[in-house]
Amino acid sequence: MTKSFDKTEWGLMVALPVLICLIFVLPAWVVNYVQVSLGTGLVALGVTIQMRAGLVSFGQGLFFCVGGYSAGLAGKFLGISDVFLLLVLGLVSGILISFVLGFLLRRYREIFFAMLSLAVSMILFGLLSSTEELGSTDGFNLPQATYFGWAPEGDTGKTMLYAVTCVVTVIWAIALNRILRSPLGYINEAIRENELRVEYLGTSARQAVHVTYVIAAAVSATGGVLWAMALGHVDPEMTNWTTSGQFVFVSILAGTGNIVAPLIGTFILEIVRVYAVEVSPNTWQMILGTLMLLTIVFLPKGLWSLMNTAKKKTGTVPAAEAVAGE
Amino acid sequence: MASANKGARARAARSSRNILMAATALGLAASFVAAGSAQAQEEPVKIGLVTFLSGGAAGPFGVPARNAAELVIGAINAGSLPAPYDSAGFAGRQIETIFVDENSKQKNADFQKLVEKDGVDMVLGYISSSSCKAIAPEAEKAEKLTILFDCGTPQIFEEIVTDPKYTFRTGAHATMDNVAAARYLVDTGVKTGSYAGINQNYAFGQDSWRDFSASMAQVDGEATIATEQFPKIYAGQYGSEISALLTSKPDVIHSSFWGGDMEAFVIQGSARGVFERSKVVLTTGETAMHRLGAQMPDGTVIGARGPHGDLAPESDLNDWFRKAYFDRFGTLPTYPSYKMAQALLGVKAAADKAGSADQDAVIGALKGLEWEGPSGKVSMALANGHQAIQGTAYGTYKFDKETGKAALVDVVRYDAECVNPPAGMNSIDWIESGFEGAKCE
Amino acid sequence: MLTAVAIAVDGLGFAAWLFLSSVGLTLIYGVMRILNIAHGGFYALGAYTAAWAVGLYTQTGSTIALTYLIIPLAALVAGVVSGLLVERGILRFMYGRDEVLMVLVTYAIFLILEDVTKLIWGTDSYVSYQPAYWLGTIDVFGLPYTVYKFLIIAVAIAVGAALYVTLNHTRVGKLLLVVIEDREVSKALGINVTLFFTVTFVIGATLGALGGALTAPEISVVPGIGAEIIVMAFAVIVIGGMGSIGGAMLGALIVGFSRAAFVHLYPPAELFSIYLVMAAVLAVKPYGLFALAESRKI
Amino acid sequence: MTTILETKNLERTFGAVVAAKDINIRIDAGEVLGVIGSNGAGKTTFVNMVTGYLPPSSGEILYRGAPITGKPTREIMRLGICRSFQIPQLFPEMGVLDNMLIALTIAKQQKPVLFRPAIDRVVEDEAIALLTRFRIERYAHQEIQTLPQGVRKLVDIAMATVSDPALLFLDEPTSGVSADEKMDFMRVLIDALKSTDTAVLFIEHDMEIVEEFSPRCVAFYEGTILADGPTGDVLKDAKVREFVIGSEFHRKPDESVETATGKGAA
Repeated sequence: MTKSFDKTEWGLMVALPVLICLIFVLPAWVVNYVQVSLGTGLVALGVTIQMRAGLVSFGQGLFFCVGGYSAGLAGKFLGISDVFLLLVLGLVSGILISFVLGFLLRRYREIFFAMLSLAVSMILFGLLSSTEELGSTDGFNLPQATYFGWAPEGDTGKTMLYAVTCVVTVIWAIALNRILRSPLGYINEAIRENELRVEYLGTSARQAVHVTYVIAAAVSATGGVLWAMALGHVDPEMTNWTTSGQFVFVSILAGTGNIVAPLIGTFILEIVRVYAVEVSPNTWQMILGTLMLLTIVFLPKGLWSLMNTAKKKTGTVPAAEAVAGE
Repeated sequence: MASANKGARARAARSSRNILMAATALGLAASFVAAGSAQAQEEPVKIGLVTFLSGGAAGPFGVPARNAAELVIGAINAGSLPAPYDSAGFAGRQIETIFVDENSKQKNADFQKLVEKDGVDMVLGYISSSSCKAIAPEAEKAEKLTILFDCGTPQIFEEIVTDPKYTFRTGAHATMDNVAAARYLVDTGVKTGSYAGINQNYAFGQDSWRDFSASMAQVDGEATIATEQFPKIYAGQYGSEISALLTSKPDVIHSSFWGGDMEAFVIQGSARGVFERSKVVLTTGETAMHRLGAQMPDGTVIGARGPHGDLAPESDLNDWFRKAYFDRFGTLPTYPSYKMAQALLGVKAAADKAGSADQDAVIGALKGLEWEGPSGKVSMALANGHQAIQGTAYGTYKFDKETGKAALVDVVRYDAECVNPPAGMNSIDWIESGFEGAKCE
Repeated sequence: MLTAVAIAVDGLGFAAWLFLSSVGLTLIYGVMRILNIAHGGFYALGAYTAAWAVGLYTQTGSTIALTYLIIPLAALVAGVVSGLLVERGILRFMYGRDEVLMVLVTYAIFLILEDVTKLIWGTDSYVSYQPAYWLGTIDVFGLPYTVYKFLIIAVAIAVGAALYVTLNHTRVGKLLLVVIEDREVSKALGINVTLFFTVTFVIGATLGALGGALTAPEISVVPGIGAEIIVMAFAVIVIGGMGSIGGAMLGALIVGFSRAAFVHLYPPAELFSIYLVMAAVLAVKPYGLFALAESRKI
Repeated sequence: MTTILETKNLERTFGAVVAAKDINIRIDAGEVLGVIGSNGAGKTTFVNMVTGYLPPSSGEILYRGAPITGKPTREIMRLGICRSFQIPQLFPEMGVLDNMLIALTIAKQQKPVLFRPAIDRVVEDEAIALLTRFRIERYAHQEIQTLPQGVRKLVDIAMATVSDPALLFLDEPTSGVSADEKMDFMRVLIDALKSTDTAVLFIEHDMEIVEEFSPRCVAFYEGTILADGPTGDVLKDAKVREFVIGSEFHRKPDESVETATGKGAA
């Protein structure tokens, strides 16, 4: 079974070269938004997979920040600038911290999970904001990325980082898609729907939640590293609740139906914001809010449901509602 | 069972189609987005202006700065400024603006968008130091003239971009606000036996307190710290902090609060007699003095982060600026407005001097330039001609009950060399060295 | 000793403000199961309306005494108008949707309210300190406190008591408890659930506006004050137990006293004291202190 | 006959309320046992204690001779004790087949496994077979929410059997099933379970069903066991007639059981 890829995974693999080639086709500023959207999109992905288990993390910025700061600190104090090493570092820190925190958080559900995850992320925000050695709320800058000793400059450097971002994102998306189809994915679906029954089927819901929490942290930390490398700067705002809130909103807005949805949703929301600011720099929040409301009213299952609706209209057989693993 | 498999297959097929559709949609959206970018611009100089237009910093900083930009750019285009800025445009070219909200998570991408899609000739803006730290390297990479007009951290050219080519900062950095505050207390004979601080718990507040307390240690070695309060930014409620200040009975209280926080502190503190028991120094107090009027207690030491606002020296330009701003917006301009005007006039001076508004010409002329802003002389003396220095001033608040007008008395001006570290020296080291090489009158 | 007194009074004052700012949130959650982010918007609207009205009034030079009427009136107008518009205009079309989705809905409403506030009142700050000054100060062990602070404490107690009595000792309150317990059954019993929802939402919005309006004379009303209050209010009601009025009161007291203690004893930790407290309380009582009893259906 | 479950002096209190006291029951492998008693008599509390949902205040539970008192539900399930619920505990937003697939996946999975697809043809065959055994295969592609109550009960019970338990508790299997269908419903159920040699304890309010399907009967009253023995004897017992059967006529149709603080899994 492990050898077979499902259609989502094939789609992702086909999409990868297309995604990378965008850098040669699209204007650089759009590619820029694509790149940062992939970084933050990974965090939204982390939020999404927890949402499949019914858990809404209002503190996912914590791991976004852990990833970014791991890379930043390694760059600042250890002089490491190798992207792959920094990715591993970010990943490991995210996993370690989430593993420990998981023992506390796995006991919570619903709003209590949301608020406790928020509290933990805000404690980190407070700590970083009072650490003057790390630039406090101003944060600090990261070194230029290198690749196994190779340090490309200018456009080559940009292209390289973009390509790495795309590859890592697609690998994560495929891995997460796999996880959603795995027993863990099904257990999570079941936890969301009826945790009592999960226990009565002989499995520990808490353990599954813990594992999911760690996976979500790992993908978010990866996103943090990639985002920070693209930006060249980190600051505690990464773990502020407003940042975490945006990840949640992207996830809901995009829909949890497919692993690709949060990635695309992040980009769309970003572009909508850019144009809202351009059209009306003083009241862009109002435009954004109105668009959100309209989306919820007309697409309660998120933007992704637009895809399904389009399909249904063209006459494809509408199968049963989404199950895990799509 | 067969149907279950069929369902699964249908689902899978649908989802792969969905990905393709999504990719197509993404491509379409992106090319649609890109379509707008290829427009050529000929005549006007396009400036991307970035300030806070939403969030807590919009009211006190972002919007006054935006207002000043609209006012000054309008006047430059019309050629209606007093001499020497009475020619129209930047070296004859009209100015077009595009505003962007600094309150964004993707500041760098927003910057790139301004540069590439909107094709601006320069970017002018950035209030928060965090933005400046992120944008300065981006500007150098994009090779686009970028003028930071307000942010205060000394790190920009000391650590982040040590060899700037495209980045300029037309405002002095924040060290002088607090060095001058300490000097002012001593110069006006205030008792400084013990002092306390209440500053917002973020980089600017922490830096301000660090610089101020280090300076106090220099100007009055005997002075002791009574309490250090660091409430959260935008907290609004300072009951506990005020009690702590009252119980620790300091002679002097230092605060770099700004905007709504500062005004709330003045209201809550003055009601409970903090200002009577201690001498309070508000390094950004100028922005609130006209709004608070009688509510700001007499005797409060007021700064404006430079010789701006009520601390600006008299000149035709300043008179014009104050009158025109008041006529248009109904309030007097505060220091963010002054700093914005200063930046725009610096660029105009450079463009006029070079006789061209092209990027290279402006950069060449702006380097090391000296010009007169509404707050007096500014010179790009540091960081190889990319960082401005400017004197500063402090005054003591006095409210005239008869006329209902707020004013500053006992104004003391400090030369740039007196309150700023010399080129190449880190600000805190400089303070701790006893202001080595400072030239004060 | 002085510090202990200061912590007690400061904590109480802060708690009163927290309670007034969060009780509307817990009420709406308790009845409607909506975690209302737009609450911050109502708070800001109340503050702006009050500051603006008091400012206009004091310009006439009449006695300050009347401002104590203007403030609650301003809150009432702001709360009822905006609450009705939001509930009737938007929310009622969304009832029955997923709780998480409703958070997003109210977030969108909050974004809109923020800009509406900005469009009405601009970005300049509004100060209306007169009501806070007029009553003067009283010394508590040599520490001056404004009488207005004690007035706010009194109002907080009154609001808490009024809600408690209404919910537990009136017919309407008992019907409301039925609605909370089971929406379907209450419909079957002929209770007008829609009306209950509308009224609850408007009362919740008005309470939020009242929190803002009462605070307005102590602060400078600026854009963004609404965003600040949301997380604080969430923390308070989560600590106390979502949907519980008594819980909101207890949560406010805990947060208020601990914040005051941090400020007096260890100021640097003030920044995240509220989150420390929340994490600590939830670690011990996972569902908050006064979690509502819920019937187990096995 | 070997005893698979034995409880010794089980007791559970909620504050001052004694929900169950001195519960001593033995269940033999493969036997069918009916439990009667009015609401609040302690029947569900007993099941909750044995299945690890509620820890007993005191007393001991032995399964195949080994103590399982205080073990978490999931471990007890793994040992071979399962239950159904008075109110079916399903995954309401999914179809019937998906419910069974998930249940099978979880039951087979002791630890969360990543990266390996959970569902394949073998699991699907098994799921269909299970549904067929309970004669609900024709509902396989219906959403749970659209099912009649009786079918939901069957899905719930089918789910409880995915791990082939040795002992199965059925909490009021016929509640929500109309009176004239109850007999047929129980027959389907007992037939399906008999084929696996599972010991069954079912809680029931309808005495006819108890008489028909269980040779042995236990009567609960106010948290204690009033009578235990052959069904015929128990139903004739004077005290049972007075306190249990008599009160059945006043039973309310809709009942909820314990109320506990906080929100759990329900």
